[in-house]
Amino acid sequence: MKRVDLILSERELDAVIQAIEAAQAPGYSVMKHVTGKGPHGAVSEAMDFSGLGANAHVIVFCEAEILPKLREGIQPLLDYYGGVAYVSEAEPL
Amino acid sequence: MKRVDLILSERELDAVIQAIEAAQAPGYSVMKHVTGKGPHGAVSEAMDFSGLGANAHVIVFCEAEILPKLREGIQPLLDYYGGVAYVSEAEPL
Amino acid sequence: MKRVDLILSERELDAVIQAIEAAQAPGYSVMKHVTGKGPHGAVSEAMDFSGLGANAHVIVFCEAEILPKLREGIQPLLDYYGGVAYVSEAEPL
Amino acid sequence: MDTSLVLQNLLTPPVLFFFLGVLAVLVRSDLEIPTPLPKLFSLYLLLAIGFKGGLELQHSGVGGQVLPTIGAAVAMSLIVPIYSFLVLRLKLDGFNAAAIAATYGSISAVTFITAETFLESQKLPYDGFMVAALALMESPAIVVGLLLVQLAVPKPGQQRPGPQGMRWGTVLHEAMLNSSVFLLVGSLVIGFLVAANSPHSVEKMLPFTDKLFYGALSFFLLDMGIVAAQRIGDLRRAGAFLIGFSVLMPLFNALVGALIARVLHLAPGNALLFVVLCASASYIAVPAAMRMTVPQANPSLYISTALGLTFPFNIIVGIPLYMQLVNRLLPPIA
Amino acid sequence: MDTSLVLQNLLTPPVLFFFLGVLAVLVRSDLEIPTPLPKLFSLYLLLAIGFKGGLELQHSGVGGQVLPTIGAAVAMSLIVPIYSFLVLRLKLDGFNAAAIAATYGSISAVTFITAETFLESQKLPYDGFMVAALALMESPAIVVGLLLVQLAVPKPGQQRPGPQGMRWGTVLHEAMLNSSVFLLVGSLVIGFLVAANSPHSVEKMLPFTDKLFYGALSFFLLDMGIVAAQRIGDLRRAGAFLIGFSVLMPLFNALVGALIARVLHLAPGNALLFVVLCASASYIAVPAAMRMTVPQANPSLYISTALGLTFPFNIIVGIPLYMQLVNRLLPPIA
Amino acid sequence: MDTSLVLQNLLTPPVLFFFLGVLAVLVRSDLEIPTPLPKLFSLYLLLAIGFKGGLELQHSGVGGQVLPTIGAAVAMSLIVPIYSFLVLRLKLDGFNAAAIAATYGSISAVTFITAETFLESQKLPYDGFMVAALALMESPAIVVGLLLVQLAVPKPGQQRPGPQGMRWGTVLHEAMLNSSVFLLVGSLVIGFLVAANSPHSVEKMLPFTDKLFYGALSFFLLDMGIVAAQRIGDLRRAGAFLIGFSVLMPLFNALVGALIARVLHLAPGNALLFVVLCASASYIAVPAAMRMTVPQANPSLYISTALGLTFPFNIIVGIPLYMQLVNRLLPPIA
Ligand SMILES: Nc1ncnc2c1ncn2[C@@H]1O[C@H](COP(=O)(O)O)[C@@H](O)[C@H]1O
Ligand SMILES: Nc1ncnc2c1ncn2[C@@H]1O[C@H](COP(=O)(O)O)[C@@H](O)[C@H]1O
Ligand SMILES: Nc1ncnc2c1ncn2[C@@H]1O[C@H](COP(=O)(O)O)[C@@H](O)[C@H]1O
Ligand code: NA
Ligand code: NA
Ligand code: NA
Repeated sequence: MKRVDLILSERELDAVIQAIEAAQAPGYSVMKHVTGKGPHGAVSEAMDFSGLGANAHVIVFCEAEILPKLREGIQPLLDYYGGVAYVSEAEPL
Repeated sequence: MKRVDLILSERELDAVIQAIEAAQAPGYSVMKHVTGKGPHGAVSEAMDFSGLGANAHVIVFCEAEILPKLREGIQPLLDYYGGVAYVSEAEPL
Repeated sequence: MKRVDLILSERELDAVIQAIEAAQAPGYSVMKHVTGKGPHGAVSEAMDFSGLGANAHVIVFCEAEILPKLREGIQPLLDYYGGVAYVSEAEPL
Repeated sequence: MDTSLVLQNLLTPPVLFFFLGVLAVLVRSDLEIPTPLPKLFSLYLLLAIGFKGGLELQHSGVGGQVLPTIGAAVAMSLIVPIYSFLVLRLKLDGFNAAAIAATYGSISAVTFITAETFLESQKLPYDGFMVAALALMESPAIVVGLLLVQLAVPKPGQQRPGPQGMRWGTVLHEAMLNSSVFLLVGSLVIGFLVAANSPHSVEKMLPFTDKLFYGALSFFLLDMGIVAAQRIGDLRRAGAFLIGFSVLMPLFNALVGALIARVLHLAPGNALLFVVLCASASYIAVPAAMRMTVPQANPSLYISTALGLTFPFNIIVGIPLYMQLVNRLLPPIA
Repeated sequence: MDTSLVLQNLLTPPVLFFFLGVLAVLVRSDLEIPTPLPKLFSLYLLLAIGFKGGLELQHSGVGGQVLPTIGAAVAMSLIVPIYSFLVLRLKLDGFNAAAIAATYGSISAVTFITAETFLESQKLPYDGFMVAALALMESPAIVVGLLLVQLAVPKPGQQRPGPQGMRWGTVLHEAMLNSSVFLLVGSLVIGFLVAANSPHSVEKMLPFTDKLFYGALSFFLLDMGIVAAQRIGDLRRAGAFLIGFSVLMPLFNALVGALIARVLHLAPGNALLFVVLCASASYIAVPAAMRMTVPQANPSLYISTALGLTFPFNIIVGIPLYMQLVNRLLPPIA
Repeated sequence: MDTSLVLQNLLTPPVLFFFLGVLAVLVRSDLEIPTPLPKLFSLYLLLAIGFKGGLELQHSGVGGQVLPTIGAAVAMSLIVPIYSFLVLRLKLDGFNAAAIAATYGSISAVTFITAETFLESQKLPYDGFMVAALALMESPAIVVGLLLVQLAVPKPGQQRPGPQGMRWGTVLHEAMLNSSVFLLVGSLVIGFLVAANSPHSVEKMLPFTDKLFYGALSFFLLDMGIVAAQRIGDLRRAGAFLIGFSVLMPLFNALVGALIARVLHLAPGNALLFVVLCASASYIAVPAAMRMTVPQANPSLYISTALGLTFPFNIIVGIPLYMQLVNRLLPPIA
């Protein structure tokens, strides 16, 4: 099994989840209110009151077969809006 | 060292933590307010005001020896209530 | 690529982020409001109103070259204040 | 049906803000009330309604109608789930039927509160002991729900992990001491004690528990509108049977309630509140309990019926409708 | 310049709590208002200002000045971004120039509210329809902003993922139905309806929407002070050109606004609010929209100019200054 | 001991809601006030108490008793940790002794506020400058705490990472500018300025800072009850010595405080507040500072003594008891 970690702006979350569902991943989990820093600068929660939001961390546990489809849906979003996506190995407990 | 990731409903959190302590893991960390989707459907924070809660993400860093005991305590809860549990490799920094 | 997971008290977060930036990691993400238990006892959110805070979970995706510099900046903080740091493998999606 | 009463109810801030929340979802605005703000308002409403009930209970005393009314309320919370279950079993499996049945046996505090503000706009008095009835109707239905599961689904393989003895303990504990029952009853007792012993401090509580109440209710209903509308999709999947159930069952329960109110000789204000308790369904205490005790049931079914349909129906059309029912069925008071 | 008016404005709780927030950042105190508490206050302020505007609109009616004033307001929200863009292009690329231009065409509800409380302290009346102008000035600038990007930067490689047709739909949707416009307009309509149909319930809303307002505004400005001060560092990086822009452009817009107010024969209260709408810049709806539609622009530039400099300038010095401008330019009313 | 005064204090909403919170933990109800809601209430209380203190300080002026009282308060916050440390060293190591000692030298704003509402119910006046005393007693104890650690535990291996010079800077910064001191002092200054310059806006703040105060305090004490009760387990582990300390030390400090109040000729209201400042222990500013500067100390010890035992003792029994002490020790005013 694979574990995919996605970190991106909350504002693109809906599009990313659509991509995950389109790739038919068996499930996913989302943590909001993630702050951080990347090539596009720092993201804080200070502007949250304005609707700007912070980042979200999405975890997907899935089979390796799903990765290409996932990459296809998510990579354009990350390229345009920023954010990171990494894959690691995971075994069921 | 192993890294165990558990994602399950906040309502079963107490039972899962008891299982982790029973397995004598050296520690654990909990993130609440996790939303997501799995075989049992979608979980959002919208019903949080009602006491229904969302999901929790639990991370345990531990030795491989602890895994069987952990599995024994947690697997029945996941089977009955839903949720996922995965293990990956981790080295101290 | 490497994935570094740090879990430590919110009160030391600023110092840890300074260490991450000093190590020239390409970015990092922070989740606050993490509770948990470790060798120094349990940490809850109950005292949050008092300014005591809970724990934070920091994720850094970076090249292996950066790890020694990161370790150097972070290990003294973890040794003095508590907290855990683990490294695992990760590949870009 | 006197549409003017419905219209009067429609054009009040609580109901209009509920609609605004529904509209936000329908037009896909990104309006949301982030957690835990809805919790702040729901805790506040429970505390305030309990406290005010306690004050009034102290003033009115535990007079003649109190015990029969409360007794009838508890009886309804035991009986409603049983006949609901029988109806629901026509189409649903035992787990889901039991969970939905429990939902309709219990009550919705927000519907009750909205009915109170409706009575105030109608200048009709009501008594503090009705809050006690509200509090006591939450728990029994949870217990009946689990009894129904055990009777209907005695599959040994599906047992909850952990020792069997603990199970009943957990259910009773969850039923009696879940946070909404606990806070409501606790605030009621506090209001009752303070009204007798510290009138000075009652004065100082009122700006918080009383003056703010209507605005806070309106704000909370904005969120309830959002949450209820998000359930509309689930409802479509639930099918015609459940949609019909979630409108017809409240109407039937309201009728039974109105008849009981007549027998008990309740005044119109109390009668309306009694009917609303019978007709409303829980989307707070019961779903939380069912998620824990009957995880085999699908939460989207019992939440979406109670919250997505019965709740809006009650606060928009139900309350003025039940008022007319009460006016017709109850003998006029000289 | 009449410094006593500035001083009078300075020594009010909202402005002083704003300073306290700024000071907290400057002395590196760990004071913070954790999310989502600032959201609670911003939702509350929008709801309350909309509701109060609706009440007043019902009382004043949609009389002679209403449509011309609203028309002029919308026109300003279309024109300001265009000339701002031309100025900004002198130093900035098309993406950043368009995003900042849109920001200055739109408005800041909190600046507007602070101006209202200033008018109240001056005992000057103003009309409910100004809230409608506020609501209608938020959206057009967002659309103009995106038009400017498309005209100025027709690079095909930088297209947003997804079908091109959807893009305009998304922008219009975000412009018209973003949560702050939606809640403001919705509350305005509710206030308008309730004032006509349910005066009893207006009374019951006022402790929440009216009495608490000033204190809640002060609390929120404490957070705004913290957030604005955190932007000061960004500003230094933005350079002298943007710093100059974020003070001089509001002054210029205020002057244009005052002249229009004179042409429209607005009373001093309404005239001040009109000027403040022209002079203020958005750090709520517009940045959220720009982040989505022009991610190539650097958020720290458009947020820090609007929030880090223009906003403090307006609430501290701008409002009393514009008041004097209005007093000079407008013919005295007999 | 006049039990009627204790009973009068017991049967007020703040104390009863505190008990309700304790009860929730004891019966294992799932009632909780999720973060950051408790923070909202604690920020609000500090802002309101500071603002009200500033208003009163403006009215009463910085008269004869002000400076001696504040001086005595600061002196107590320096001396109490020293003799507490000596007592605590009998059983504890230097780190824990220093951290607990600092806790008892500092103050609890909520205890102070509860004492104010008690005085109001007794119709006894008190002065705004007592809030200044409250604010100035928070910091010194933190500095003394760290001094004690350095004197008692000069182990070089346990040094804090980073240059040594920075350490004292950090401690002083944390002591003087931590968020609770900062917000309290800032609001006090704002209240002071506004009372003199803008009486109109004071009126508009009062519904927020004054009318809501009692209800918000009651709500917050519900959470404090939950949090305090969660500490009871820790206390059992802390042992009889610390349990005794956390009741006897406040009583001793109260006695010293009452004698000082007598020497200063304080009126009964101010005297009670002075005694309460001496007798209370910090579970806000000090634990946060100790966690940072003395991580070797066990937080569950200093938090559970101050919050789990001394705080409940003070608000339940202590305040009325200290009132009697003041009545006995102070010469009656003609
Ligand atoms: N190397 C990294 N490690 C961890 N998180 C990162 C990294 N780079 C970016 N992020 C996260 O992704 C968010 C968006 O990144 P970007 O828009 O590419 O700057 C940042 O705000 C961080 O939260
Ligand atoms: N494949 C998955 N990847 C990540 N999270 C998952 C996955 N499956 C389930 N989850 C999480 O576990 C929760 C409970 O799953 P379940 O009850 O099995 O539907 C879901 O709401 C998700 O948050
Ligand atoms: N073995 C572990 N697995 C996961 N989290 C841990 C572990 N040990 C400690 N932690 C986290 O790190 C925090 C600080 O640990 P410590 O101060 O060393 O007790 C704890 O409160 C936990 O949130
Ligand atoms: Na019912
Ligand atoms: Na503008
Ligand atoms: Na003290």
